[in-house]
Amino acid sequence: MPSVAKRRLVIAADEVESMSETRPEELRLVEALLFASAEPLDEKTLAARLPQGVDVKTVLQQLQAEYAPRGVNLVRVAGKWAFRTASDLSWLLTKDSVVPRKLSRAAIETLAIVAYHQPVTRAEVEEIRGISAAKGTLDVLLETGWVRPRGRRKAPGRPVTYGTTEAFLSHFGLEALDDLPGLDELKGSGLLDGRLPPGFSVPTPSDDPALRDDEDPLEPEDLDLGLAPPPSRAEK
Amino acid sequence: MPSVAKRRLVIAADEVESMSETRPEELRLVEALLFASAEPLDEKTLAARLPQGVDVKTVLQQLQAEYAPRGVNLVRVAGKWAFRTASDLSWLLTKDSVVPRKLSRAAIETLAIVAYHQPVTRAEVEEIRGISAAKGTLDVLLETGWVRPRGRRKAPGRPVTYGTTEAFLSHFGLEALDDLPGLDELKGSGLLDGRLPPGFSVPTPSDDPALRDDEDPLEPEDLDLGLAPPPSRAEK
Amino acid sequence: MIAGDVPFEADLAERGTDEPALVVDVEGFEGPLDLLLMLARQQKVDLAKISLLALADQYLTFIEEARKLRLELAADYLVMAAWLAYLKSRLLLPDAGGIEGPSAEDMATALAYRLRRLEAFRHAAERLLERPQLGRDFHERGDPEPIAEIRRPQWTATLYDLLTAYAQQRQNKALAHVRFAKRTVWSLAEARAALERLLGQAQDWSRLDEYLISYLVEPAMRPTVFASSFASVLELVREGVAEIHQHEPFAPIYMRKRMVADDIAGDSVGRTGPRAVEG
Repeated sequence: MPSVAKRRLVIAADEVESMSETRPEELRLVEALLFASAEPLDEKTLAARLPQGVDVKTVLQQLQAEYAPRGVNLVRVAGKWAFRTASDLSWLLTKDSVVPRKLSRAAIETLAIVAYHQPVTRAEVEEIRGISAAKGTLDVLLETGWVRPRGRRKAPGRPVTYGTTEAFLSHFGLEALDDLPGLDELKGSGLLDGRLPPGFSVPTPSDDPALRDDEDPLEPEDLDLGLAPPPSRAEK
Repeated sequence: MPSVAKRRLVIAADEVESMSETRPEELRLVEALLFASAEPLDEKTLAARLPQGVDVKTVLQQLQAEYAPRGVNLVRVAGKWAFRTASDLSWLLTKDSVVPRKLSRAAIETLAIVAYHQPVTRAEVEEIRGISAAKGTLDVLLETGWVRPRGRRKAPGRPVTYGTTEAFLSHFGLEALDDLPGLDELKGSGLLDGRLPPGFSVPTPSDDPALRDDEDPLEPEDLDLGLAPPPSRAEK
Repeated sequence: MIAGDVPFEADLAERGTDEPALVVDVEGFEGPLDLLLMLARQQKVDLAKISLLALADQYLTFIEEARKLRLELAADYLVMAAWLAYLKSRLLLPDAGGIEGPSAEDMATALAYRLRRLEAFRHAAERLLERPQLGRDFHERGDPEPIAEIRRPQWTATLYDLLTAYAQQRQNKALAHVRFAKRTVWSLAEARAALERLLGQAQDWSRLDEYLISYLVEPAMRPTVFASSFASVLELVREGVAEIHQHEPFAPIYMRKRMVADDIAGDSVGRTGPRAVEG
């Protein structure tokens, strides 16, 4: 075994030498920035920290290819870039795992409805689940940081609309909402377009922070308080 | 540039391919363990988390060699191992931020005297102010970039003369230094009251960079050092 | 959940009602749709092909059972029961016509749609949770290196600050009364009195400096003590009370009491010299 390892070491050293000759400095810089950062970085942020004229996209592609076979991969998360341990090594890292808070079935279902159906109001979640008990469940999801209030539906009572966050994408390793598993099936089944019953005219989920035509922005007090619709407005 | 980058990308992809064939799995494991760990790991700890029979020392040596030319290096910290940003890239991990700060009363007063009476030495500022100025006050003003040393007075001790800069004009929204109000304007605006002794005057300020007859140019070392008069000259 | 996964429709018909056929845990259900979905699954057919009539029956039977067991049922379950009972009656009755609103067929389709939709979201939720998750299956850098912030002050001041500062300083200076700082001095009289006291003790040549030393309280007093003392000594010499001696310029000055003329010394005691104030 040691002799094999030694031989491998020699091979690796050769590779390293040839690499250091051809490997452009930009790769080192982007590598260092992404390794050091506690959060995913977008291309704009990276470009701002790098010398002018660096083609960030190309550098990232190259890094991604370099790291693909490694124990640490460069992945795209919510349109940003981050290093993550390869997910096939989860067995190795169970000791480092933080036991994620076990979500109730209700919370998981609600999360899925918010994710696949956003922007969505509490009433719509309740309608889909056929049960009127979503308030506490939504609070739990807001607490995880995966779900956020995003606006108010332009409808009687001006209910708050909910959507998912970047932290949601990051937690589930999704590059974008389009990568939600089974989204195409769900779309194809017509279950998202809501021909029946009326009231659902949301063909694709979107966490685009830009409000839809049927959404109003949240008021500042919404973020402090319990997100109940302001009484004055609700009465209208 | 794009074509060069593309070519590099191809090279890198080839390297990756050849590497993935020869690169032993142990490297991936140690890489992932060290990346995910919140603190440096020693060889014993690593060995305990790896499959039996892995030669941790060799793997670490190989990883260290692989990462040596990269933006992230594998380093030994107090007998333990950790990934760290390459030390030549520490500049990447700093960020400038600007904090607004108000000038002290003493600094504003000194600045005002410099503006109206330039070129002026520190002793002259003190005489006009009737207070011996703290050395720090002028340092702060130099730091603002609003005041600059402009020469040395042809007088015993060869004291440095100070004047204002263009940055001073632009900060205070002045087109030229003689836009500063004169005696009549100061009186007219009520900033000076009428009970002034006869002969009281306010100079017409000028920041003409040309040295006056009683000024010598600064020597190069004045700009580096603390602007103290060079001892050899001061003794003359 | 229902213990034992019992196809209770069949069982119930055979069993006595006093003997509970089911252990009902209604708490385990996420609402009436969830219950319906579970019942539909027991038909083991595609949701699109289930018999809604049979499903409605199962649901109503379940609710009946639960009520017999005096289980508290949430309003949602009862509303659904009422709706299903209505749907059932509409499905069983031949279309009477003239009834407003959606047809029984539409209502059944709507229910089937809702069941399918809930099931689809359930499935999506499962697939979402099957994904590798951050902190469990893959990890971020355990020890990120923080970006050091270099804080640079941006100095601010207004033109108004500048002008008021200038005007006030100039004005205060111009209008200030000319006042001389009070200086601490040792008057000649004080010096003389002190020296006369000292001379009484010193019969031998002594250094003037040594007499002065006890007065050198602080460096600032040095010149005035020295000057006043020297002037007083000269006066004492002139009066014949003391003698002084210096063997070369800038050398220490020695003094002693003059031995011979006691009368003159006596005269001079208590005399006050001119008060000279050092400027």
